[in-house]
Amino acid sequence: MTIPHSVRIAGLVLVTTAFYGYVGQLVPQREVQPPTETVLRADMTTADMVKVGGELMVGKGLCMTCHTIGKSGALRFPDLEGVATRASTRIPGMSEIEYFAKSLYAPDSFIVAGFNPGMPVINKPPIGLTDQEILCVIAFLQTLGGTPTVTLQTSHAYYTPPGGAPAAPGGAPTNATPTNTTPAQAPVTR
Amino acid sequence: MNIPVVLAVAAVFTFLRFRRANLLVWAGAWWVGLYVIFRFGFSAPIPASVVSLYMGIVSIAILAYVSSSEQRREEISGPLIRFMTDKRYTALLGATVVAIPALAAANVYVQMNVPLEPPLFPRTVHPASPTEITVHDKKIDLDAGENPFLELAVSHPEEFRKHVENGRRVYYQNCVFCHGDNMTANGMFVHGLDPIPTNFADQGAISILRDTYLFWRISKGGPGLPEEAAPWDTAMPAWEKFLTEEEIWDTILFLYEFTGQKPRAREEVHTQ
Amino acid sequence: MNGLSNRKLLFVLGPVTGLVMFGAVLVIATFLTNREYTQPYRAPAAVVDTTPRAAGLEAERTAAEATARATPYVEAEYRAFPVVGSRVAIWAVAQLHLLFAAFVLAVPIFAVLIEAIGYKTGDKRYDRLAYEFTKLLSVSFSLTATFGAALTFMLIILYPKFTNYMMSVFSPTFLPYVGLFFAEAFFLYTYYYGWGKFHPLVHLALGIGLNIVGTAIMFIANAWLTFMMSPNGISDAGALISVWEAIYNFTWMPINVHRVIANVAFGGSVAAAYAAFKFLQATTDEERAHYDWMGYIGNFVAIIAFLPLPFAGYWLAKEIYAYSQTLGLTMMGGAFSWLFIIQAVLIGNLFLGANYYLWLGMGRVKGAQPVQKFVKYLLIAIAICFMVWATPRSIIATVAEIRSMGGSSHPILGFLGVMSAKNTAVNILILTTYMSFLLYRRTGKTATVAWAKTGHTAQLLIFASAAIFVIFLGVYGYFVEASVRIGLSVPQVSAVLFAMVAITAIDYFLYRRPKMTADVRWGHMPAISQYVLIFIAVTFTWLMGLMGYVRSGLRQHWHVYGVIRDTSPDAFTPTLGFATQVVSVTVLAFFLLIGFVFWLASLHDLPDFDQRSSHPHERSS
Amino acid sequence: MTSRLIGLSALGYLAVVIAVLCGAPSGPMEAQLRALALSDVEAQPDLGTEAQRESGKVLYAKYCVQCHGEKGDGAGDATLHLLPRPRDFTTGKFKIRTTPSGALPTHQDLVNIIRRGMPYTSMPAWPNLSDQDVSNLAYYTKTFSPDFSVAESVPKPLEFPAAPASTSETIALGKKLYEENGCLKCHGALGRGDGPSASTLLDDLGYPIRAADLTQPWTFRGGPTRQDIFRTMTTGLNGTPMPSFADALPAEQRWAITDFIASLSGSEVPAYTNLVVAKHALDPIDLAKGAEVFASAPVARFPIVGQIMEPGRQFNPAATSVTVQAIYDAESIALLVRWHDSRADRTGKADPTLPVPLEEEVEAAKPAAAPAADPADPFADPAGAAAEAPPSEFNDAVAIQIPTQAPTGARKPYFIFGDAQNSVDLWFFDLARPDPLQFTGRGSADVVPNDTGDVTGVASYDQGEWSVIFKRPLRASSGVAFVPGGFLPVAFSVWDGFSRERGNSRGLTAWYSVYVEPEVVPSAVGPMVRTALFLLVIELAVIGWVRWSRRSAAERQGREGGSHPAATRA
Repeated sequence: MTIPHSVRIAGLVLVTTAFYGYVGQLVPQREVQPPTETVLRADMTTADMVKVGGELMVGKGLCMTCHTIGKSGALRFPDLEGVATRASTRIPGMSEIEYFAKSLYAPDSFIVAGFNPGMPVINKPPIGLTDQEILCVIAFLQTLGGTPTVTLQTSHAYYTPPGGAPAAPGGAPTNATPTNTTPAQAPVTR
Repeated sequence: MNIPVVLAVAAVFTFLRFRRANLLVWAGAWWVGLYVIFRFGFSAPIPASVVSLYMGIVSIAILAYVSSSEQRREEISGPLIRFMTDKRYTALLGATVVAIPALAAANVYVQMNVPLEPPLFPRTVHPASPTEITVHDKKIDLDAGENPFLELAVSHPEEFRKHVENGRRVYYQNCVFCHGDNMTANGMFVHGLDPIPTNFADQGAISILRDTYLFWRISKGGPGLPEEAAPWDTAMPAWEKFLTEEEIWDTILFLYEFTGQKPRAREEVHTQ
Repeated sequence: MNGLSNRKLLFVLGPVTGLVMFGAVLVIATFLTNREYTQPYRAPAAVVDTTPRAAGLEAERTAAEATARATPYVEAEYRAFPVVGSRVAIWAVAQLHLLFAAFVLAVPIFAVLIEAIGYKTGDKRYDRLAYEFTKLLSVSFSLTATFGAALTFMLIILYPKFTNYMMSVFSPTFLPYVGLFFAEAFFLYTYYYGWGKFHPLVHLALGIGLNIVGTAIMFIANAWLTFMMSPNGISDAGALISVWEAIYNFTWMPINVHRVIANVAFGGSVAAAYAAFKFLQATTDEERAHYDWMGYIGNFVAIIAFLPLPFAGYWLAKEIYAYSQTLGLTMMGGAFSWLFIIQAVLIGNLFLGANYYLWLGMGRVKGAQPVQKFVKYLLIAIAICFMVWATPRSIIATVAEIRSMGGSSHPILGFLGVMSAKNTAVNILILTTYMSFLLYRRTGKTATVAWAKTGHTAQLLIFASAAIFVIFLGVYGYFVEASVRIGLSVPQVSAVLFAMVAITAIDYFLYRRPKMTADVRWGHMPAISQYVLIFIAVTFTWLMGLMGYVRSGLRQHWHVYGVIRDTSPDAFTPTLGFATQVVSVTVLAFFLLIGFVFWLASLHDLPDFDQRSSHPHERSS
Repeated sequence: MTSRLIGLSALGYLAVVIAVLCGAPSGPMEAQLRALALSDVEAQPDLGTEAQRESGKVLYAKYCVQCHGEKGDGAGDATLHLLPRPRDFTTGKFKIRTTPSGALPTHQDLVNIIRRGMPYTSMPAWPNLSDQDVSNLAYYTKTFSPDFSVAESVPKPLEFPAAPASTSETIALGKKLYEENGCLKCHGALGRGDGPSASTLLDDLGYPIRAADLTQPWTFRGGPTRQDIFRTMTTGLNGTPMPSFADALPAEQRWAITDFIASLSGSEVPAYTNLVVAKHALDPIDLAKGAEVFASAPVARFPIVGQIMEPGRQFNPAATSVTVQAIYDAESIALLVRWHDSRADRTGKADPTLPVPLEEEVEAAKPAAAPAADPADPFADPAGAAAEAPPSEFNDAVAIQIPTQAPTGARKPYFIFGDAQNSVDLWFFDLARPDPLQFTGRGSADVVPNDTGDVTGVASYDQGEWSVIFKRPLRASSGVAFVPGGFLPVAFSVWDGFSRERGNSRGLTAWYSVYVEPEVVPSAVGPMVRTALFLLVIELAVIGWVRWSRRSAAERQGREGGSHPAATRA
C-alpha cells in the first residue's frame, strides 16, 4: 500500500495551500471600499456648485494642469484670475455663461491673443465631464472676478436641462447631445 | 501572572523530570502545560484567538522536535505503535478509541451551548487618516502639517505654558468623563462605552501617532472615522462642534505633556 | 488481409459519411430556420417581407445600425472579464507571471555562482548541478513570456484607460524593455545550449550577461509597478514631468533590492523542491546522493538569501512611510495589519522548516548526537520568536474578554504587538537559524587548530553578546520615544550582521583542516526531509503571492488614483479571506505548471525512444 | 543526579522569581481600617512633615488641581460640568469617614478615599500611586482647612464592631427599623431613592442632591460592602442631608438596617450585559397584564451614560442604568424597559426634537437655588415643599432605538439617533401621554415623526421605578423585522424631567443587541454524533493501518529472516 510520490507531493502542496488559505479565513474580514463619491444632487445650491466646480478644476477636469489662477509672467496658457470679468465683456452681447460654455464645449472658438490653440474638449473623453459638472465648473469660473449665478437649471447654448427653458436665442447650434440627464446619478470626484 | 497555576505546572514538570518520563509523555506534558499557562496563567487573561494562535505554534514546534532525529522519531512512534498493536493494551486502546470521540462530542456540546454573544465586528483602531481635513473652514494638511504651537516650546516657553494650561482646562472640562482624570481611560462613563476610550498613558497609543492624526481624531470624532473603524459605535464626539481649532491643538499639547510622550516624528523625506 | 480491406472500406466510407453528415446538418438547419414560418399565426413564407412583424424587425435592425453609426466612438475605460471579473483575472495572471519571472531571474544567479565554484575547484559535481538548475530554465522562460504577454493583453483589454496612461508615462522604457528581452533570450539559450560547447570562461560570461540583462528587465518592470504605489515625477493632475523621476520613485530601489533577494530565495527553494522531487523518484543510491546534495544546496541558497530579506523589507516600509505617512499607516496599522499576522505565520513556518531541515540533515552524519542536544534550545528560541511575531497588535477578543483584560490592549501582549518586539524577534530568529546552520556545518568535524577552545569561546561570546544586545535594544525601545525607537532597528540589524560575519570568519579558520570524525552520507536522509523542502517551496510561493496582494491592495487609494481613478466595479480592496483564496489558487496553478516543468526536465534524462525500444535489456543491466 | 538537583533548584528559583515579580496581593483594606479604628489615636493633629506636604503639593498640582482647584475649594477647571461637585477641602467636610458626624476625617479615611475613588462620580480610584504618594496627598489636602491643625478637632474614630451574620430575621428587623426611622422619606419604601422628600434635597451649599438608590449599591460613593453601608449609616455624610445614626440607633439595629439594604440588591456589582434575549411566549402578549408576562424573560441591565457627544450635553444623567426584558409571540415583540426615577414628571411635554437649553444657561441656573433655610433638617414638611414646586415643563420620557434597516455586516447607524446614510427607528414614549410615538432619526439634528401606529405600549410608575412596555408587530411597515434567530442592534435613551432633561440632554446607552431566541433551540446531538463518528473512523483507520503495516513488516522479516526492528514512519 504505497502511495506514489507524485500523489503525496500533490497532496502536500494542496494541504499546505489549503492551510494558508484557511489561516486567511481566520483573521477579520473587511472589504475596503473606495472613498465615497459626492453625488451632484438635483437641489444643489450655487454655493455647492462652486465648491464642486473647484474640485473638478483640480481633479477630474484636469484644468489646472495647464491653467493657472493668479499667476503672471511667461505663461503657456491663459491665467484664469478675473476671467469672469473678461468673459462678460469680451464678446459684446454674449453673457459670461455662454462664453464659458462655448469655451468649454468648443475650446478653439476663442483664442486669447498671444496664446496658441490647444485646449481639449472637456465634455468628451478622456476628460469627459458631464453637462452638470460643466455647469459647476462655470459656477466656479464665475467666482473669479464675478458672482456665480448658474444653477443646475441654467441652460445655455450647448445644454438644456430636462424641463428647463430652451437655450437663449442666438446661441451656437447644439452639437453636444446631453447623454446624462439625471443629475442625481452623476458622481463627482470629491 | 497567576502564581498557583505557574507553580502547579512547574511542579508537574519537576515530577516528570524525576520519573524520567519518555519523550511521548514529555511532548504531551509540554503541550498541556503551555496550554494551561496561556489559558489560565495570566492575571489578565489572553483572548482565545491568541491562545489558539500560540497553541498552533507550540504544536508545530513539538511536532518538529519529536521528528527532528531518527532516534526521537522512534522514541515517539515506538510507544504509540506498541500501544496500538500490543495485546496487553487492547482494553486501554479500546477505552482511548471511545474516549477521544466522546471528548470531542462533549466539546461540540460545550461550543454549542456557550452563552450567547452578540455578533462581534472587529474594527481598525488606527485607520489611515485623510490627507486633509477642513475644520472651522480652515484646511488642515494632516500629512505635512504639525501642531502650530509646538514650536513655541522652544521659542516662547511662556506662551507655550499658556497653551498647555489652556489644553488642561479643555481636557478637564470635556474629555475627563471618558478618558479619565489620569488619562488611563477610566472616566466615569467608561463602563457604558464600547469601544472603550483610548488610554493615553499607554506607551503604544499616542506616541506612535502624529499630532495631526490626533487633531483629526479630536476634531472629527467618531462620526469622522472611515468605515473600517466602525464610526457608528464610537462615542468620541466631533469636538469641532464645541472647540476652536486652537483649543484642540492646545489639548493635544497637554496630552503629550501630561503623559510625558512625544508625537511620532515626521519621517525624513529623502531627496533624489 | 483484414486490415487492408478495412482500410479500403474506410477510404470509401469516410467521404460518404462526411457527405451524409453534412446533408443531415443542412436538413436540420433548414428545418430549424423554417420552423418559425410554419407556425399558424405567422404569415406564409411568400408574403414574409411585407408582414408587419418582418417590417418591424427590419426597422429595428435599421434603427440599431443607425444608432451605431450615430454613436461616436467612446473609449472604454474598463471592460469586464467573464465570471471572475477583471481584477481577479489580472491578479492571477500577474502573479503567475511574477512567480515564473522570479524563478527565471533567480536560477541563473546561483547557476552561474555554482558553475564558477565548479570551475575554480574543478569539481565536476558543481558543473552538473549548475546544468541541472539551468535545465529548468528554458521552459520556465517561455512560460514567463507567455504569462507576460497574457498580462499585457489583459491590461490593454480590461483596463484600457489605465494602461494607456501608464504607456504614456513610461513610453520611453518600453522599447529598451523589448530589446532587453531579446538579449535575455539570446543569453539564456546560448547559456543553456552552449553548456560544455564553449570555453568555460566564455560560458560563464554568457551566464553573467544573462544575469545582468535579467536584472535590468526586472528593474524596468519594477519602475512601472512601484510608480503605481508611489507615483512620482508627475504633476498633481497626472501629466508627466520627468520620466526619470517616475522611474526612480520612492519605492523603486527598495523593491528592486527586495525582489532580487526574494527571487534568489524563491528560486533556491523551488530548485530544492525539484531536487526533493527527484530524490523521491530516485531508484539508485547515487541518484539519491546527488539530489540530496542538490536539495541541500538549493535550500542553503534560499536560506542565505532569506536572512537579509526582513531587513530589505524594513527599508521598503521606511520608504513607504517617507512617501506618505497615510500610506504607511494603511499598510501597517489599518486594513492590512492582519495581513502581516498571516505573513508572520508564513515566515515563522519558513524559519521553522529551514531549521528543521538542517536538524534532519544532521542525521546524514554519524555521531551527530552531541550537536543534537542543542536542537531543543534552538527550537524554543524559534518558537518564542514565532509567537512574538505572530502576536497581533489589535487582538480579536470578545467583549467579555476585553473587559476582563481591562482594555482592548492586553497588559502583556500589548508589548509584544508593537514594532520593537517584532524587530527583536526577527533578529533573534535570524541569529538562531544561523546557529542551526553553524551546528549543522560542524557535525562530524573536530577543529584541530591549537586555539580551538579559544575560538569556540569567542564564537559563543559574540553570539551571546549579539543576542543580548538585540534583546536589550528591543526592551529599551519601550522607554524611548518613537523617533528614537525607529532608529533602534539599525543597530539591531548591524549587531546581527556583525555577529554572523565574525562567527563565520572565525569558523572558517577554525575548521580549515578539521579532523573528520564521520563522513557526510549524502542521500542518507529520511523522506520527510524532502517533503519539508517542498513545503518550504510552497510556503515561499504563497508568501510571494500574499505580498503581491498587499502591493496591489495598497494601490487602492494611492496609486494614480487622483488622475486615473479606478471607477471599475473592482475598485474595492477585497477581504483578506478572498485574497488568500486567490493566492492559494494561484499557487496551486503555479505548482501544477512547475510540476510540468519538472516533468519536462526529467524527460531530458530518459533515454531516447529508439534506444529504449531497440535495446530493452541494456537499460536494466 | 547533580543535573537533576540543578534542574530542581532552577525550577524552585524560577518559582521564587515569579512570585516576587508578580507580588503578593495586598491585605484587605477593611482589616487595616478596623485596626486603625480600634487603635488609640493620639490627640495630636497628624499633619505630616513639611517634605511630605511639599511632595503632596506637587502631586496635587498634577493630578488633583483640575477638579479641586488650586485653593482646594473645589473650583477647578473641570468643576463646571461635575455633579456631585468636587470636594471643597476648605470646609473640612468630608463624606466618607470613620469619625462622628460633623467631625474631620482621619488620615486613613483620606488615604482610603483617594485610593479607591468614588464610584459613579468623576473622582477616580488612584491605584497606581504609591502608598507614600497617597499619604502625602492626604497631608497636603489637610492644609486647605485650618480645622485640621486644631488639636481639639483631632478626629476620634468611632468604633466599628465586627459584622454579625445576616439572617432573614435581621433583614426583617432592618426593614422595620428602616421604616420606623424615616429612611424611606428620602430613600423610598423600596430603597429606590424616591422618598417624598427626595426631590427637595439640597446639600450644604445649596446644590440639589439625590438620595442614594439603595437597590444599586455599586453606585454608593462610600463603597458597596456591608461594612461600607454600616459605616455610612453610622457616620452620616457630612455636608449632605444624610445624618449619622451613631447615637440614634444601637449597633445591632444599624447592622440590621445594613442587612436590609444589602438585601435590596443582593449584589455588590452591577450585572451589566450587552444582550437582551427575547423569549418566545405561547400566549399572545397582552399589554393589560403589564410586566408579569415578562416573568420568563431574562433581565438585561445596560449602563446609561450622559449624552455628551452632541450639543445639548448632559453630564449627569439621572438614571445610571436601565433593565430590559423582551418576549415575542407569533405576531408581536414586546420590550419592557425599567429604570429608577426619584419622581415621576408627567406635567410637561417631551419630544426628541425639542430644543435643549444651552449648556451655559443650565450651568448658570444651577447654583441659583439658595441654600435651604435649614439644611440640617431635610425632613421638614416634605409634602409642602412638593406642593410649592411649580409644575415642571420637563417631562420623563424613554426611547428605544433600532436601525430602520437590518444592518448588513458591521455597518450600523450612528448610535446617537442615526446618521444621514443610515437612519434609526425611534420608539418614543412621552410619559405624559398614554401611547408611544415613532420617529425616524438621521442624526440628532434630524429627527422627524414617523408615526405609523405600529408601536403600542403602556407605562406605569410605581415606588420610584418606571415600567414601560413597548409592543410592535415582528414585521411592521415602519421598520426592520425581528426574525427569530437573529440579532438586531438596540439602544435606549432616558429623559428625566426632574433633571430638566429633554431633546439631546439625556442619558443614553451605546448600541447593544436584542436576540430573538427561536422557539426551538437547535439540538447539539446531530453535530456531536457527526464529530464523534468522524473521529472514530479516523482512529480506526490509523490503528488499522499501523497494525497492517506492522504485520506485513513482520511477515517480510519472517521471510527474510532479518532481525531489524520494524520500520516505522514518522
